[in-house]
Amino acid sequence: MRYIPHTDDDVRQMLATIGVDSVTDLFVEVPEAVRLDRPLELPEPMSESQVLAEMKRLAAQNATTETHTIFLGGGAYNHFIPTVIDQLISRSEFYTAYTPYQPEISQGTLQAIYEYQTLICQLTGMDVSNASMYDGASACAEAVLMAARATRRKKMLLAASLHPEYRETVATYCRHLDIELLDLPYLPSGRIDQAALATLLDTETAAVVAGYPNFFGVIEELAPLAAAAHQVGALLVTAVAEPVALGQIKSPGELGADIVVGEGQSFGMPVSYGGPGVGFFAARQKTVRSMPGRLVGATRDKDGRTGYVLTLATREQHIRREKATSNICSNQGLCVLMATIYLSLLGRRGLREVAAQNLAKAEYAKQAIGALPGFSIPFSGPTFNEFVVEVPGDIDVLLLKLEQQQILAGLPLKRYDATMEQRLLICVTEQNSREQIDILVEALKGAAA
Amino acid sequence: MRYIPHTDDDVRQMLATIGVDSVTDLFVEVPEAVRLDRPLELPEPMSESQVLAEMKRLAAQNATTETHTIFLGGGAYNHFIPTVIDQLISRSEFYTAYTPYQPEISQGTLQAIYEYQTLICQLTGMDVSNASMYDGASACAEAVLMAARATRRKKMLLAASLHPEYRETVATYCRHLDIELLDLPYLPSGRIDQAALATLLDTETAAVVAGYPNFFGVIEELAPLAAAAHQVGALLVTAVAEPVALGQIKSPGELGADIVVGEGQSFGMPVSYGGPGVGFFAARQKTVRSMPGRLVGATRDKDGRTGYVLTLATREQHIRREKATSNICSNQGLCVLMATIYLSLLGRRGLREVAAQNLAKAEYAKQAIGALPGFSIPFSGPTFNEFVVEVPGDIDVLLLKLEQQQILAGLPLKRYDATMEQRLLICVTEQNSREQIDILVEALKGAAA
Amino acid sequence: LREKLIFEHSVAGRQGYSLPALDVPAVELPEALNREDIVGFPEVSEVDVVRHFTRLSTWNYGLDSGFYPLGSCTMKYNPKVNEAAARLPGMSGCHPHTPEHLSQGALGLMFELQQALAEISGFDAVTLQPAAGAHGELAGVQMIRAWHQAQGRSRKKILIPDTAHGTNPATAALCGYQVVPIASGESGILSAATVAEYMDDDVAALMVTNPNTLGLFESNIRTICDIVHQGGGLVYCDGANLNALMGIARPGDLGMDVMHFNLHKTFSTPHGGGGPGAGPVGVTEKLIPFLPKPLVVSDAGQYRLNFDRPQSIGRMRSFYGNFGIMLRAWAYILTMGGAGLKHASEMAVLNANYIRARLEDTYHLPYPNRSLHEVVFSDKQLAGDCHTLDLAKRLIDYGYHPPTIYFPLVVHGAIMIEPTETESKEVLDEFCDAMLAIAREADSHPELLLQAPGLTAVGRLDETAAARKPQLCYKPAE
Amino acid sequence: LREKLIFEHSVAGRQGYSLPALDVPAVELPEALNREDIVGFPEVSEVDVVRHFTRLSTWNYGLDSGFYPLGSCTMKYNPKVNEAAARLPGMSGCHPHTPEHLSQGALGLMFELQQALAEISGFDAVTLQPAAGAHGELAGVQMIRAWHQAQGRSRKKILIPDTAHGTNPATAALCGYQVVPIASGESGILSAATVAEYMDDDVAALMVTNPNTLGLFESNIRTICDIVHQGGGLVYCDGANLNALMGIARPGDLGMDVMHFNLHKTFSTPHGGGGPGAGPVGVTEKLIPFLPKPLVVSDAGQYRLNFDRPQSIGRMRSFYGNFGIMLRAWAYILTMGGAGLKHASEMAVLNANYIRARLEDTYHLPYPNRSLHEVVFSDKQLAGDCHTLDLAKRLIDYGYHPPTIYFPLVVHGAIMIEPTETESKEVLDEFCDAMLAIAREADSHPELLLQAPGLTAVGRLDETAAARKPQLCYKPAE
Repeated sequence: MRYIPHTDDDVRQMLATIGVDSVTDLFVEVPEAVRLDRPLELPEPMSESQVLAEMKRLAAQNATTETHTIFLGGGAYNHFIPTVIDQLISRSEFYTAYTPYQPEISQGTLQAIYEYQTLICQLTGMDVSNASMYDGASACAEAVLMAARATRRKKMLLAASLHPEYRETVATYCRHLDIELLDLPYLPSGRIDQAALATLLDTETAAVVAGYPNFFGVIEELAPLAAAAHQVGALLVTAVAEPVALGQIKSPGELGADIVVGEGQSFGMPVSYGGPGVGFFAARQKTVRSMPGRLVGATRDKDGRTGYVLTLATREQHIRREKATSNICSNQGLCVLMATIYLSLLGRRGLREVAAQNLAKAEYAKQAIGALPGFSIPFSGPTFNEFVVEVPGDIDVLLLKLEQQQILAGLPLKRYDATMEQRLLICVTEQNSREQIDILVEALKGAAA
Repeated sequence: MRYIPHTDDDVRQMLATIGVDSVTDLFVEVPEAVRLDRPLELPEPMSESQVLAEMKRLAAQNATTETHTIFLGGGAYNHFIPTVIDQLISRSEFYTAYTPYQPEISQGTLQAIYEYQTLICQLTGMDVSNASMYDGASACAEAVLMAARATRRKKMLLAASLHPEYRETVATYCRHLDIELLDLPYLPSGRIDQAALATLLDTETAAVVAGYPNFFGVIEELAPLAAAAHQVGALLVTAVAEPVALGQIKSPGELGADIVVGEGQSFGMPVSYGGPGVGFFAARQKTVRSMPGRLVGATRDKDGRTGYVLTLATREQHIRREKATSNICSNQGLCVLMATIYLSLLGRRGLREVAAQNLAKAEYAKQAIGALPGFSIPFSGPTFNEFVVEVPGDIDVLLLKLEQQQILAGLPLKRYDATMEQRLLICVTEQNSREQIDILVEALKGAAA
Repeated sequence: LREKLIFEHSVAGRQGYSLPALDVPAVELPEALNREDIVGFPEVSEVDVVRHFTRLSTWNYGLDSGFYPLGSCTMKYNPKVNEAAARLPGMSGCHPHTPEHLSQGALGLMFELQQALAEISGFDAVTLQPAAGAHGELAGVQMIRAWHQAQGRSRKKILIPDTAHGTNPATAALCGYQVVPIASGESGILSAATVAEYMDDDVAALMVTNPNTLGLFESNIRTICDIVHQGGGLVYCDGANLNALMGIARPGDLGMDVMHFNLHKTFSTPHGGGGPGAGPVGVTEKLIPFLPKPLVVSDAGQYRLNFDRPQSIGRMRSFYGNFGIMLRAWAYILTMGGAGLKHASEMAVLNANYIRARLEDTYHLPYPNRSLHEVVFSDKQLAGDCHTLDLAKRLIDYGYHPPTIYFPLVVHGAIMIEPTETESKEVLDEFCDAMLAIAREADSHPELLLQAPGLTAVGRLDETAAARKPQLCYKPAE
Repeated sequence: LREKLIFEHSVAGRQGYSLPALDVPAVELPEALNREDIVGFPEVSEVDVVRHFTRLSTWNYGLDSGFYPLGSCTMKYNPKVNEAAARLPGMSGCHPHTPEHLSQGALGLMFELQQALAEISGFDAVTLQPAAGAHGELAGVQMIRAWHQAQGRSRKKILIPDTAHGTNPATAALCGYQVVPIASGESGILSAATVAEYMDDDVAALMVTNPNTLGLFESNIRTICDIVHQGGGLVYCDGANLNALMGIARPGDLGMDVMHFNLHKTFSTPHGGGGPGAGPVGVTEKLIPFLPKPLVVSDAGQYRLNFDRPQSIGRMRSFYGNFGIMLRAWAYILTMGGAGLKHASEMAVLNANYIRARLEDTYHLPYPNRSLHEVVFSDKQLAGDCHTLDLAKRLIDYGYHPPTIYFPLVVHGAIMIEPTETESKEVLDEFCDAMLAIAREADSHPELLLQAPGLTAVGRLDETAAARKPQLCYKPAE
């Protein structure tokens, strides 16, 4: 066994030192009655070449951008991933280490997290960021819980235009905590209905939760939402499923958000069938001690050298156990590193340029598809890199026709909302060339004819 | 430009420090008359994603084991490459370093070469190995030159069964050095004709050069060759194009070889359209000072700690210039590392098991193909993992038929020898399953019918 | 040699990226939305980035650097072939909204992994959705609560022994439960009598780790499960220590009702400096209706996602979980096979017992029972002013990552060593030699411990100052 | 902390590999051929191998670790995208005997690279076959000799200036030529008069490096080429320093007849700890018939290998050269484009001149002309007993790879610094600050230099002992 170094001789010597006769004797405390009396029924062990061959066999059954032209977004985005990222995260000092419990031999991880926290603050316009959470949806749920803690209120207004999987996750987390979740409807623009908001908001309201851009790709107007929420002492929570947008749209912090969460997969992580990605979570300085998740802070050693440590651990469950701010006891370390490298490479100008390309290409596609006979764009609000299209005829037939041309045209929304059976969410990123978009437009036209 | 860090401001400041007005002024010593007065005509610069896309476009035009079932050998071999190798050689401390001129910060490279030298000695049964050369063919040429230096003789007997590209390379190197190259014919067994050898050998003969296994996959009997050569004071040079064989066949050193060279690509390197691989070169202790190439030796620092250095540099061209043992001033560093990792992973038992599988699978294929109507095995000698087949009918038509079944059945030998127009060199490694072999046999049968 | 922050490397105008030229007309956002700048973001070249993170990496200690016996974390070797598999374009490049018939490879892998985990653990069904162990706990306790609700009960308490992971009480609280701590007692394991004493009809569940955080097998677990079940409760198993039991005993067979797995512990996926991991959850028959949705199912040879699960607790996160981690775990299971997994558990237990045997004369062993895959010492016999922390820091000087310290809380100055099966006798011997040498140093040269570590980029850091005036974000000097 | 040799990690029975079960009958070789054992080979686990080589790597210094100003080696940044491209299965997995119509990607890439190198250098044709610079030299001088032979001449001498790389005379000798050294004189560059003086009808060629190893452009090169040509000789250009001239001046236009390229210098492919590199050779029209075979040609949109080259010097090695390296160079050229390559040369020259300007008051500059991409100082002004070697070792303590030292031979105690274009002003400033600090230390604390390096795995090693009693192969202690 190439991962287990023990030779028969090693085992003999070690048993002798321990003073037992056999390996079985090491398990004396496991009562005979509960021992498994048969071998595990699993596939026979494979050699390395067989494992790789099996994995390639499975991989060949999946459609990807290498086999199809893809316009899928809806929470996971195909952006270009600079090669440098994989080279660096493949350094075993990073990926085979664990949580930096011993800061003296974990400064690499710790400094990278500190840089990540800073980048997230700069990007979102907030004061403090945690060291990351599982994903955007669970970060959103944690934000709702934090809003409840911070305001000591139990009523939440969730935008109906928020990503439905974020909404469902919030619901799961709040299920047993007497938190009331109310829907905040949207207008024909695809934006939150501010009149409805005014009616729903009251001094019981803990938070307003809005996507930015929202699930339909529409860019919400945050400032009035923040103003309305703040007037009744509620918080504005902003969830950003596509943070590349923040390269072109104003930061939630600048517009008054109190907690900004989101999904960082767009920052250098492959779509990987939905995971792993990274949830980011940022808030205002005053609420730092009620934030969930890990935090890294700067400090000094006895010789005055700057170093980084996990800090404010008193919020964590290994000290306060049931009184902790959350039950999370890890972060998405390696994904944090990927995002940090991605944002460092792109930097101040690059992220804006990537965002500008996404914006322009999606707009080009939206105009062209909107002009096709039988197609329309139901939401009038400004969009970033995805948009909803109302298609004519049977949507499944349409999509199958496009699949036959190796095109995955978009995400049908009926899975999330039965009233949207003619609607498709189409995403266009910098990875889609004009030629690809033109082909999509032609294919849609042909399929609908 | 992402690889060039200079901002306009940097350039201005640096020019000011230098005391010139413009970058052009730095080139004052390049006369105007010889300056290029137009831009270089090359493709427009590409972004990283475009470069990768272009490379994928090209890669998709090449047949590989992912698209075809391949039975090609003839100097390059498809063996399984453990994933660990690429992980380790991708560490930038290894692949972005240069020749270990400064031993104190190059112990990683130096110790790995020392281990490689030791592994090559153990594998070939020789006393000393150099730090590697370009490839098997050029190592073979250097061996011939060394034999000439060592014996002060100019006549070489090159086996006609030696890999033809090795023979051609030897010819190029010897071209202007008055070295006479004579052919040593082979018998119907595919082995060297010892009677002919006896006639050709004389006291003018510097060396006998034999493949082991030879180009036809046949395993030569080295001991009588060594005895005959030594009797007239000549050396036996053994060239091993497929060193995996040494896991199952006796080492050349044990059988009396004086210089053993070969190609190390089989040890963990991809076939990569023929390069880079690594030439290994091993010899007897007494000739160490006339060996070409670099050598690494063990020594100590002032505190008695063991360390490794480039040594016996007095044989090299940067000290003795035109009197150096060769003009080589590098080795195949990273390929040496790959071979060292490969041989460490496989080790004492693993290399023998891999070799046993190659032997068994090739024999299985040879028996089955030899039994097909119209096909025959022209050479009767024992073979390792490749063998020659005489095929019926038009060989090009046959091969095309197999290509249509995504099979590359072997290397047609007529490219090297017009008299072999019906002959195919078929290679079977541990990467070819019995199922693949059975399909090949059926396909050959079908195509010839 | 300090490495500057990436922000300190920034020079205006420098760039580390390239984009193809924009091939469609540019678009301007309305001014109210348009962002002009990302103040503070770095401007660096690709070379800067590569050197910066390469240098940072050299201040980290990973499994590939040496022995990493962090107790409770199962720092076993992370196979390289799994990394290669995860990077196959057909795997990493598959979008989660890809139609099911075009993602059969991903779905099939997940289905097979669900089945395999069920077989290894003895549970009836497994969800792969949770992103980490604590996330799996949350899903598990949610299911417990949903089950009680479906029965029309609303019990309020969860029993948790003092040897539990800190996440257990935190999770229970997050699900609205009141936590009732139980003492494990002198033997270090739960007694049936104690559990019976606490069990009443307001108890929803017992949460137990087995083997527990002292490395001890809960020998009374069958009886305890019976007691809880008879009282109308359920038993949650924290599966963090499954590496001791594969092929030996199955939590499902022991009477547990729910368990989370840590793929990044037992199934060799890399820890990544703190994540990503994955925390699948196995359940017995009665809890299947409550599993999070969607679930991967097999229908006539086609794999699909089942969203139609009316009693489900709902969704724990977006999409289907950390697929990239599942994939590595599946590669590991394929490599090992059933016999290989059992062998792994056996050798993990052998290794821990070997360390125990070599150190027990020198280091105080607070619990005398035979331990399994990890062993917990205390610093009681350490000389002079030296404590567990000092020992840990001194181990760094010897070239090791320290064990887990000050956990479990029931042991004063705990030193929790989990070697895993991937370490050889030679590695263990050298480590034990170092531990013994440090014990002697504590006596003869305590300053060597008290001032350790000495060879690292930074010395012991002032954590109090860090917490008192938190600096969590870089701000350039004005 | 010493890392044992891999052989010292060996334990009988341990294994680091796995094979599928043999699916055909096993075969026994005749006893006369059969090998029973590979005595001495290690037996280690995969974990052992990974840790061993990971640890070894940490004792190396690479470009990604920091500044690596090794003169004459052009240690520019090695782009990561090129590494990814080289690992595409369609590239690395293509067998060299694949039929031409099934390897059009590989052949096409090689053809395009031949064309691009011809355009950059101003030559009429390029072969990609040689495996390294010195191998390219060998091909080049062989072609010179073949050309003379084809003219019915057999000239015997080659002129080589004292600023040449050591491989130049070695190569000439290997081709059966007698080497005639020429002094470059006080200015550091060849004068036309000197060449004219040596030129006679037994001179086959002049071998020259341009810019030469002092970093100086051979300003008289056009006239010199004319003189050699008029005398019936050819001019060989060592292309090691092409990084100074891309888009600025083309060796082919300067009158040279043959030149090798170092793809691992000018075209950013990694140096790999000593290789593999690649040494293509460009020639003018008249030498085309003599190029090594095969050559990649384009026929009606199909690429193929032309073996039918009767005047060719033959084959330099097996197959078609180091394809994996060519591929990286092509990716680099695609990234940079023509303007980018010129910009690279300009910034490389700017960087070298900046270092020169910052250090010339402190370090002795033996040649006063304006240098191009590298600058050569001597240790003449270094205080006390400190010499170039001591300076080099002290630079290691400052975190740098030292420059090339004691080369070129015409400068006593030479310190040859080539920064390349991929280094930023900040890096150069910090390096110059270190150089200036060391110059002060040489005066105030010479022992800091004489005892350097201090922070490395080993101190200065006894190279004399190593050469006197060479130990080139590990033998286990009896």
